[in-house]
Amino acid sequence: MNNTIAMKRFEIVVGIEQLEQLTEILEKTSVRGYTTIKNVGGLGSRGVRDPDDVLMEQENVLVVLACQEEQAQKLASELRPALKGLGGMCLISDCLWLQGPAVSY
Amino acid sequence: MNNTIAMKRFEIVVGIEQLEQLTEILEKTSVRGYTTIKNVGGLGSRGVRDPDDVLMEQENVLVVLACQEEQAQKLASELRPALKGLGGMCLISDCLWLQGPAVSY
Amino acid sequence: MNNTIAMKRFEIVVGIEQLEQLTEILEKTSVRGYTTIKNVGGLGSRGVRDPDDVLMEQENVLVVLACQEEQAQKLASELRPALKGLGGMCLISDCLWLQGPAVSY
Amino acid sequence: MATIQPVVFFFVAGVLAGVIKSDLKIPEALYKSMSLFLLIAIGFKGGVSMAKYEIMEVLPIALSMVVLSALVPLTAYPILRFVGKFTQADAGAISAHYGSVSAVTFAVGVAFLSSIDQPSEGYMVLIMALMEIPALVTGTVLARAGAGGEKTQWGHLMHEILTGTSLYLLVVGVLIGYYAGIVKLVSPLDKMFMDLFMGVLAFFLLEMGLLAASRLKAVMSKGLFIVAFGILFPLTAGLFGNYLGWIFGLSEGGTMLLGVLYASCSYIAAPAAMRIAVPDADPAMSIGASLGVTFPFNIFVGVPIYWEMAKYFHGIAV
Amino acid sequence: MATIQPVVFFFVAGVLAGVIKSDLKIPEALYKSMSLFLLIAIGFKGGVSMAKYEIMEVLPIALSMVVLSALVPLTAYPILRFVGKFTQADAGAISAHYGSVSAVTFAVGVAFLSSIDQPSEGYMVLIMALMEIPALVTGTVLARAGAGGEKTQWGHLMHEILTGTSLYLLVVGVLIGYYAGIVKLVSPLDKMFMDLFMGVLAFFLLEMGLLAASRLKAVMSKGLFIVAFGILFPLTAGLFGNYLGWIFGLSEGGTMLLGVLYASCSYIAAPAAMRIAVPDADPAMSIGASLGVTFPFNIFVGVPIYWEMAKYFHGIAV
Amino acid sequence: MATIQPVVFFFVAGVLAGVIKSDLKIPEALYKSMSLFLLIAIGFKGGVSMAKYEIMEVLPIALSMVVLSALVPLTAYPILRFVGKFTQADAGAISAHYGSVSAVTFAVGVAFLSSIDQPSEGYMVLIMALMEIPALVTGTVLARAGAGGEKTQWGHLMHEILTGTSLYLLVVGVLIGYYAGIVKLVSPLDKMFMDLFMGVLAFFLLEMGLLAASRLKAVMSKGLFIVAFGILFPLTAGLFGNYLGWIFGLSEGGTMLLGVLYASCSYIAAPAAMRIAVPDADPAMSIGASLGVTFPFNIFVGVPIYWEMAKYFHGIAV
Ligand SMILES: Nc1ncnc2c1ncn2[C@@H]1O[C@H](COP(=O)(O)O)[C@@H](O)[C@H]1O
Ligand SMILES: Nc1ncnc2c1ncn2[C@@H]1O[C@H](COP(=O)(O)O)[C@@H](O)[C@H]1O
Ligand SMILES: Nc1ncnc2c1ncn2[C@@H]1O[C@H](COP(=O)(O)O)[C@@H](O)[C@H]1O
Ligand code: NA
Ligand code: NA
Ligand code: NA
Repeated sequence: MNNTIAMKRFEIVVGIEQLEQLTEILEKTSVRGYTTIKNVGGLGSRGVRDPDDVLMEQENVLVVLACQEEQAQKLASELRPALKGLGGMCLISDCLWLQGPAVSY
Repeated sequence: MNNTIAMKRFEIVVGIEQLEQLTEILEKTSVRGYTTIKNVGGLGSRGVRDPDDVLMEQENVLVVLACQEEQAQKLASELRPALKGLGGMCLISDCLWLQGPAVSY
Repeated sequence: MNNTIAMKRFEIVVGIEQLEQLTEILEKTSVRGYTTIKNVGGLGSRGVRDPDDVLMEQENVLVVLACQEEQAQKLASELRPALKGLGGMCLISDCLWLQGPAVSY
Repeated sequence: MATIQPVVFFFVAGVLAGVIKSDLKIPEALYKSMSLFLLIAIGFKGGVSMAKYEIMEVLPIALSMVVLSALVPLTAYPILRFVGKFTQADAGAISAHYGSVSAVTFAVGVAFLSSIDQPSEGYMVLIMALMEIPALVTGTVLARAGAGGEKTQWGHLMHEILTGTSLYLLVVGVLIGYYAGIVKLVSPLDKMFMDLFMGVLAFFLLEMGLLAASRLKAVMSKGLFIVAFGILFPLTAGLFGNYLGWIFGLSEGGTMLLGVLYASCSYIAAPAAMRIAVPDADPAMSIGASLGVTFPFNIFVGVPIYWEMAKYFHGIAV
Repeated sequence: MATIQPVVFFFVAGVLAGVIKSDLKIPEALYKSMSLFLLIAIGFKGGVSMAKYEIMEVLPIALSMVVLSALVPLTAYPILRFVGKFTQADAGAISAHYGSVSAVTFAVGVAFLSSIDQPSEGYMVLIMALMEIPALVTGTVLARAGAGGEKTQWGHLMHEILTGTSLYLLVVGVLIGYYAGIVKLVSPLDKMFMDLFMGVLAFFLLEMGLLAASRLKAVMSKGLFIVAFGILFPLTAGLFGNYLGWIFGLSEGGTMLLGVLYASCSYIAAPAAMRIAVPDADPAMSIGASLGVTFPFNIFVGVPIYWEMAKYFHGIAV
Repeated sequence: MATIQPVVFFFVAGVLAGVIKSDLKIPEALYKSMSLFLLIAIGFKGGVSMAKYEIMEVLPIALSMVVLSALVPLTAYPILRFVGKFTQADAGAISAHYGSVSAVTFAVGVAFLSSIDQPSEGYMVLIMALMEIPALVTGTVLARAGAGGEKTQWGHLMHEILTGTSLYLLVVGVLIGYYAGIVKLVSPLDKMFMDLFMGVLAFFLLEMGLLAASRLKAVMSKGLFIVAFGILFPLTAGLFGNYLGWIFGLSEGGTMLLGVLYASCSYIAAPAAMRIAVPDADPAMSIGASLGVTFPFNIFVGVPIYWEMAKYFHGIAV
């Protein structure tokens, strides 16, 4: 497609209590843009996590992030060792970034 | 990329009233991980659905799920007939799972 | 995979104040389905946006949209010039639509 | 003539905020919390004053008035279907809304009576709670009789009606209020459920004004008929309710409240039930008529008129 | 015998709504707001009545009762571990829950006393606030002693306990209430924190009924033992609390409240703390026992029994 | 000397909770609901007491005080621009904040007066509602005059100011309170809007403390100047307000309240308006100064000082 840049898309799910740790890694890798969705639930190795349960606070957060190949490599190698403490999941896929005036990648 | 597994990514949107039915299908297919986002709105064949409308309760839920090829085939064939009752949409795409200690796929 | 249609997946993040402008563009392109997630935060060219900050209202919205190739071209060319006013990001990727009775694409 | 209650101007303020596109917004959690509060409080107040009656004595009268309320949707349906040219589904669903009741309209009626120091029967609130049942059942039958299509999910519908938040909380409020009245422990609970009633109602009406404003477009699209129906129908139903109340020997206040119940129109419980029972009806239309026309008409103009009707009937009796 | 408080029937209404699958839902924001309110209000009330004592005089007694409360988890642990066959982690975590306290149970006890016009010591609320510390620390030690695995995050745990919302707001309430009592400016604040207390408690109990109903399944899975433990253990702990209260020379009301504190069981602060301190314990089990068995037992049956116990001990004294 | 209101210690509790990193959190819906409540309640109270005046008599005085308040941002701007070395945009935006008002600071002032039994003019609240207009308009002009860049969206800005929640609800409260006062139906509404005022304020101050704590970092980054400005400027503005109040012949209470209005500083309406009018200004700076420095200074130290000023001026008059 015209006016697009090939990029990598990261989709990360961690517990809300790990979000700070995650954003520190993102900052360290000099990522320039990401999107966070809170109040997320799910099933994983730690069992069901339901953000609507008022007695047991278990909330996930989903982070979507697009960046260029080179930075993606860097990020993946930073994230992999950290996954032990973070839990959750990290998916990587290909995408195109539709070019506009803002450059936050 | 290193240390990644090729996987399929499902992205399913259904009405919140169909979530239970959907998670039953996921359980039946022995899926070991998924992520749910509630309070989602949208436009589809049933028209606009706005979770912020306090008088008409119409909330969607978005489910993201990563699994391996084989299970993806099984899941797709379970989901297809169920889509009639579920409505909504189901997208399938390729992705890489960044390997960590937890195996919830 | 069987019973699937090849499609394009758009993933757009804009400020909530731009949502109306965005849906107008979607309507103009006769899009028949999309999904919106509100209360989204993130980092971009305008800095950090945190929907939980009660004093500075800065909320993003994430829109996911699946459509066929032809419409995707149209949509991309409508969106590109609008990105200036919209800000945020727009990712495009390939996906498969699992066919069901509803046709909202 | 009685003065207009200050509280209803909060509704005007809400409508106006919507019209001038103010950024005023009531958090959803506050709206839902206030609904719960109002239902319990209305029930509680009714229950406390029911503690002064012999329940068994009033039950037959109360049930008769509930059953007879089925006449309201039965009258609305042919008008909507043949004069208004609505589809069978829409006509049935709107009938169900008008046969059902609005607890907030009822509350404005009660506030009106208390501002002019008129008593009323406590069990009116029980009638209100139960009136939903005949209305929603009748409306569903009208919407679906002979219509083919998917089978009506009667089990699901009856479960929705009987366990729905509004019927459930009203009954909980009545029972606990009744018990508190009997054991004479109304006191610390009344600080919340009675004293704050009007203040919460004020906030709630503000939000209802905002909601009504957001529905005006749907009403306009159907034009004059829906406006005329939304005003003339409750007037007729209110007259009928007043007539019945007088026949059954209610007090003047109770007579007027029965008028209010027959005239008022649901926009919370009925939409939820109709979505299940008559999924092919357009909810925008019934909510628009109910909240955009009939509700404001009733709280500003209707309530004082129903009071005049009650006085008129009781004048005859003398 | 004292009549049952109307307010506790809201708990029944909540449980019932859960059982019949009503669509009744309390918005999360309301639930959280009410927790904050109740904590501040309980503290404030205690603080205001503490303003009448010489603090320094009562402090040693109060602290003794706090420290002695560590005996509660120490007793619970062997029963859970060896009779109930729980894992070390689960037995320790459940012990921490039972050693800790429930502010709502305490509130029901206070409401009971005020309905029969019995005074009590204001500083009981300070004891309640502090009792969490020995319970959670002891429970954690029991759960982890010699267990290997990851190191206990003592720093993190102590921070969680000491800055946790419940302890913090109780203390804030006490301090501001105490100050307001001293400078004689209780007045406009009492309209909220005292007058509305029972009404908010009603709403809160409704939600707790819903929560309890949603936990019943977890309780059933463990069967008879957890039900028996959830009833017999608080009875024993309540007896011990009453005994201590009497020994320490508290009033009859205060004696009973100490019984309630020892008997009651946490389902808010303790789960949060145990998640950090004993992550391998199953929270469903401890919350199920606490909220599904002990809490309802205490507010319906326990509170009147603890009152009889208090009267019995004070009878001996005479 | 007057004692410190217990209610302001809730602010301290909030700041402290933030500093020690307690997990205390006020649900967003509660924060927003309380803002709505406080605005309506402040307006309502003012409206009720305005019902005792001839409106037309006081209107000219009130409007003069509103217009003269434009002097506040006009004084603040050069100090910020040339002493503080802020950019034109930031200096203009901060001026707008300091020219505008804080309803909560006003409320603390009112609470102070009522605790020492001092009356004040009801229409002060109307002045407060309207003072936003000159402040925000002047601030915007200062920020953008000759600055080039995108055109100022004056239409959008005026719509934001005039239909913004704070101005709108204050006016709604005044009008309904005025009406209720005239028709003598203040009664059931006052149970909510007057009796609960202080209790809601307590909760709100707790949240404001949390918010202020989260802003301290932004303030520190600008260092001493912003702290000095945040204390000295309101003192000067408060003196000027008191002087004007005395000139215009207000009561001692009213004089002090005008001082409070001139001295107080917005952190809700102004940030929203400045985001539209001066998008290149940094909101963290103005909110930090306003909420982190001036607000606490005003409620703890400023209010009693403005009261001394009022007494001083009225002493001269004698
Ligand atoms: N590279 C990126 N990856 C993911 N989300 C982004 C990216 N860049 C921008 N965003 C999102 O788009 C929003 C608006 O971006 P901006 O208009 O550049 O401030 C941000 O707050 C993020 O939520
Ligand atoms: N296969 C998966 N697909 C989608 N989401 C997953 C998957 N596995 C884990 N997650 C998400 O990651 C969260 C944390 O996972 P875990 O740390 O393994 O419990 C879960 O609650 C899910 O929301
Ligand atoms: N083409 C599409 N792209 C993205 N989301 C869709 C699409 N079609 C449907 N949806 C989502 O699925 C929900 C239910 O669709 P439906 O059952 O067709 O009304 C909609 O409200 C949307 O949130
Ligand atoms: Na009716
Ligand atoms: Na205990
Ligand atoms: Na000012």
